[in-house]
Amino acid sequence: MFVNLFQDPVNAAQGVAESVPQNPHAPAQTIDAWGQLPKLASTFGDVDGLFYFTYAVCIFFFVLIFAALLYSVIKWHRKTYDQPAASNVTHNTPLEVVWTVIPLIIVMVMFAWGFKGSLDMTNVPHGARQYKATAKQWNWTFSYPNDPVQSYGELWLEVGKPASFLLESTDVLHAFYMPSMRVKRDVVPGRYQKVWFQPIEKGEYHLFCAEYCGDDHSKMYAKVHVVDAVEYAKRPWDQWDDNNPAKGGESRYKALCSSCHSLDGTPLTGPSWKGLFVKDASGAIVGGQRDVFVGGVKETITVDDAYIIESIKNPEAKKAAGHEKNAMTAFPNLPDREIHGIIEFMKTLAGK
Amino acid sequence: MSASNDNAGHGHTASGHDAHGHGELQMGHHHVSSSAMFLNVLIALLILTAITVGASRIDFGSANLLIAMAIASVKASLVIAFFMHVKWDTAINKIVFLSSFLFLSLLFIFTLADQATRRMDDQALTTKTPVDKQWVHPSTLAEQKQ
Amino acid sequence: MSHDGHHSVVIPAPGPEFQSHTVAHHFDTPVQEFQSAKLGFWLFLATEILLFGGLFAAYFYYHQMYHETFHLGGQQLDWWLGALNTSVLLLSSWTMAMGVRSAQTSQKGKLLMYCGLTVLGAVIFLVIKFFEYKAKNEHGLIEFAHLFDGYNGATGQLSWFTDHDGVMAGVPHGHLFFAIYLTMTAIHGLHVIIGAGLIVWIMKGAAKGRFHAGYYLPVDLVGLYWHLVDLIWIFLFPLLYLVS
Amino acid sequence: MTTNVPAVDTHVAEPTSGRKNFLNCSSGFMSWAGTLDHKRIGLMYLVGVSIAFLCGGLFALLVRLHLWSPEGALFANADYNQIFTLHGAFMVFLFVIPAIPGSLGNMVLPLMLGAKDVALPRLNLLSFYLWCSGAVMATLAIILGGFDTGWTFYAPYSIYTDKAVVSIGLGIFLLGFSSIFTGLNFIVTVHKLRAPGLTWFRMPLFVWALYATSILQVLATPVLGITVLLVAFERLYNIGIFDPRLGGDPVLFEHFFWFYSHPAVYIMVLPAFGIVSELVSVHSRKPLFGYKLIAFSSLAIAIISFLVWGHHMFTSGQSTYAMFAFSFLTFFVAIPTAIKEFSWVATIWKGSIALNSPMLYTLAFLIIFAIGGLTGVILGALNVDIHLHDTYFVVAHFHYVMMGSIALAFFAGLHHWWPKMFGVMYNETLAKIACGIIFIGFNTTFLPQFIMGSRGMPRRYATYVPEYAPYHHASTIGAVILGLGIALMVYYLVASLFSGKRAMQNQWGGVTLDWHTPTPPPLENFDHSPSVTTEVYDYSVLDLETTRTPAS
Repeated sequence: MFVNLFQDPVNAAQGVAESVPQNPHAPAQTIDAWGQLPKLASTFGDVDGLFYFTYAVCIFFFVLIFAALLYSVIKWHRKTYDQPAASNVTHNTPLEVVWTVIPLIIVMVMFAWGFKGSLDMTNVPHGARQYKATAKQWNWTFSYPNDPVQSYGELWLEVGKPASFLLESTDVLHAFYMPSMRVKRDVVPGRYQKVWFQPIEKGEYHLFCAEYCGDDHSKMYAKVHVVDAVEYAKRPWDQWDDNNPAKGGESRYKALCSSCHSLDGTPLTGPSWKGLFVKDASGAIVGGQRDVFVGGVKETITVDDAYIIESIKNPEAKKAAGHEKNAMTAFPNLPDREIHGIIEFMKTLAGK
Repeated sequence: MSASNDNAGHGHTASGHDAHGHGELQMGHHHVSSSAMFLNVLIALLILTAITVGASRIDFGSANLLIAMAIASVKASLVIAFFMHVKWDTAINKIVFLSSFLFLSLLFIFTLADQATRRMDDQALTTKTPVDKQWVHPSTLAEQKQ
Repeated sequence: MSHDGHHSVVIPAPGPEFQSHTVAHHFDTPVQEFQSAKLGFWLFLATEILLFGGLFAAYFYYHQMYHETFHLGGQQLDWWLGALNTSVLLLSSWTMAMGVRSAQTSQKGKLLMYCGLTVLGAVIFLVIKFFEYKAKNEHGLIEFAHLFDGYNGATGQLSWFTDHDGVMAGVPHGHLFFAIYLTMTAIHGLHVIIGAGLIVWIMKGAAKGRFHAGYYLPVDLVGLYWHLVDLIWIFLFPLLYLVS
Repeated sequence: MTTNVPAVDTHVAEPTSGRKNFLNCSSGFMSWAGTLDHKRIGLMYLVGVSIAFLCGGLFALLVRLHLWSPEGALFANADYNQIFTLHGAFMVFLFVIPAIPGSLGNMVLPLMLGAKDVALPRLNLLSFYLWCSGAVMATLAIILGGFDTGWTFYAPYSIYTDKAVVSIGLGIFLLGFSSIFTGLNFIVTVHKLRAPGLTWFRMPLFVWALYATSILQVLATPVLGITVLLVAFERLYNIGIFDPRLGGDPVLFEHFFWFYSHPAVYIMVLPAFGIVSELVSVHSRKPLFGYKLIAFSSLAIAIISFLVWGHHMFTSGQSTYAMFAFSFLTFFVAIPTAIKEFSWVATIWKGSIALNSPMLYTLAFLIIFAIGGLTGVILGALNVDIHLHDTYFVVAHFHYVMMGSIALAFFAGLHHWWPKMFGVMYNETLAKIACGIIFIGFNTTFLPQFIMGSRGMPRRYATYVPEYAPYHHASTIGAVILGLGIALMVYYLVASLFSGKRAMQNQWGGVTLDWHTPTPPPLENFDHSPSVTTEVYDYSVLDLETTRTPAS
């Protein structure tokens, strides 16, 4: 780790394409075995190195202080009420200089190391794949390089390939946090942010929102799959199957709708989807009855495809009774096939 | 009064100083400025105001803001030194008031430096992105109509 | 609270038209009382500087970000009225300084006159400010009647900034200049009103003869406050009216 | 013109038995509500901040109990968000910031300076009432729908949320001015009301610490005031300064907020340092080691703290250059802090260490603050902070500093000056037991948070991925233990007021001026205006008999 510190600050800073850093560290599992950090899955090993170095320094000083206190209390505790102090020394200039200068040196080392490590994080290598992550209360949408299909709540990356993310928020602050990759960046509404890393271990990882963003902040989660080149080439994020639209609809439900709409009748911010479609006596799936407010007037309607489509694209038109005060995010640009898939998914709920 | 305090020098009180007549020693060594000086300061301030206005009519490019701020600082210094009597005030009062400007400058320096260096920065892009519930300025609507 | 008064210090009045002043119980000397209050007040003025400083920082931040908006916005303000108001405040600052001087020299009539002139300056300032606000209101740059109506996310209409002459067309976020203008001048205006109120309070005390060469502390402090109000305007004027 | 200015107070001492003190010199509601006496105002503050602390603690317990299960055991997410916000806002604005200066500082500072009162007593009462009105506004905000922004009020969420942000914002504005006026008062008092012979370098270190704190309060708090006002304006008339929909920049809000809130961390912790400096000396009966260095380090911390606020924003979208500067400057705060910790340990070394309850609380502080301070160094490093920012690691770090250090120092000071304030002693055995329970409960609560934080658990989560459950279980159990310890402390302290033994005149054997006045002090503090002729913390002049003479 110390050697790293004095190497060329960062190759990537010069934008040399072939100098994408290789993982110089021990296999991640060994760090994980005893470590206090999650398994390292990117090239930002400097974070771990500096963390453990600082940790060791802290433990050293803590033990020093603790031992001195313990020893003093045992040796010099007051036995009689008039016992004077064993010494009345008020200062010791050399000692005070020492304990001013030594910490100063140590923290300057820490700064230099942290600075070097963050340079790596700042400079995106040329040839990194350009992804885009859009944060929105309370889900993530990912766009892939030169690919029209987006994924919601799940992300696929290829192992060993640097990935650069353009971050965009359409409402409030969020933060793009992948503990295993050691990256975090706030997603600031109104302007783009950038973050990059190079995954070096296959596996599944957490992507959290780390900046408080409202009610379902803690549910703003995405699963990140780091896969090999073969798997990645299959474009696993494109899961749409025209033969089984309900499956795609379910995935959209999980990504876009589940934070406000339950399937089992539990009241959330929005109305539950239970009973949207029901089975009639013959077992055929038909629309259920709903009380809605249209322009403030309450009426009962029979659910049909048109109502669902309208509710997705323009939720303010008909407000479900009991939820008329809650605003739903509109999805005017959701592709028709996906809306269709969601409706198919709703129909599978009939009779459950 | 104790000898240790900042105002120790003023510890001796009125007796023997009545000759000054204004009794300012009741309140510490207070300087009573002359009316003429106040009038001069006022005239200087008014002239500087005219200069500010005049300078703003001429285009110095980005230096205009700097010039305006420089003149304003001179005016402020006049008000502080003479109208506010800081010139004759105790050291601690001077330090207190001037340090407020010092600490304020920290807020300015770091905040503005962050903003200014962002455009040189790959990570903190300054490119504007749309925000949900897009608000379109009425003038842009007018612009689109044209 | 009762404090036994037998060791209180009394500053006698210099003449029959004045009142004597009793130094507060916890001070040993009038010098100590005066200097404590004055140091306290300077500290308070320091907080005022930092309070306004936040607004100035916001101003510079967005000036740096939206040059043209601020340039164009500044042109919508009437620099002539701004300069007039600057002169009014400078004059009132001078009358206040003269007022403090009158108190220091136990000139009751002059103290009342100068304080009265200062309040008059405050009133003139506010009247001019009112006409400026009125003009902004008429042009839809700051519509006071709709100030608190919020804005409509669907139509994108900001209730208080309709800009019906389209003077801010073509620059990004034209309302920002006027938002900062309104916030800064309104908070400054509030200080003008408070300052004028304090001076009226001083005049009441002065009429009773409370302030004289032996005790003029409140006059001095209110004077400092008034000069601070002037000081802030000295910076506001070029930043808002002459911005280029 | 002649005036009668006595050079020395000629006030004649009253007889010592059954004498009047500040507690019993007058009675009735107005004698307290309208009092200008710094000791009574300090006591009213003590009652106020204690209530705020207990409310905040209750919210903390609810938070911890909710997090027992990964899905959240008690509340809906939105309600949980309100509760953690209430916990943060109550603890920070109503307790930690005003606690030590408002109560113990008010009580002790004039005594230590040999003054009859603070310099501006009416302003002192005003700041107490500003605190009260801030508390009322906060409570009102709960009634008006609560607030769910987190105590940091980050824009634009605080602009968009439909909760009572304006109300709490105005509350914070009032609390801010309460804090400013207290600080202003202390600065003036220190400058102008020191007793004869009490030179700057004879001032007790608690006074130095409060002085440094006051500088921060006066210079930093106004920026918070204008920030919350601007957020209120955003909500009232959409100025757009922080609102990205209108061209504003949320990062500017963070700059403004942390310009105050980083110095505010030292507003909170410096008084705690002062108490600890005082207590290690008295209870080791030894002059403070490195007095001048500790005094100057307080000032150094105060100044440097204005240069480092950006380290709260390493991931926020400020420019990388700003990050480098802030990280570099941040490390310099570690130095004066380290000096203090080392000096305290060196003071205890070869002392005459009394293991009474104030000292136990102080020792607990020294251990916990070592952890809290050192983990702060970990967070100063740029790239490590990027990983740890907004995780439970940060939560654990600042609780080690705020709860573990500041609250424990507050408790230590409370136990130290309790006999001085009331003339009665609490049950020492119970006090020692409570200190042990609090120490164990605290560490059980927050040590696991370091681990889960560095393993990636983000803060402000109402629900979490199940792999963090064991740490949350440990943490919740610890919180319950901690709560029991504090309940025990409240019990014996309150009980001592009704059935406590009579305290000694100089219960612990202190030599600063606060122990030179009768216990409890009379209305104007000193029977004779004191003067100082010895160096500070010179225990050779201690009259041991006063430690065995019951309070009058």
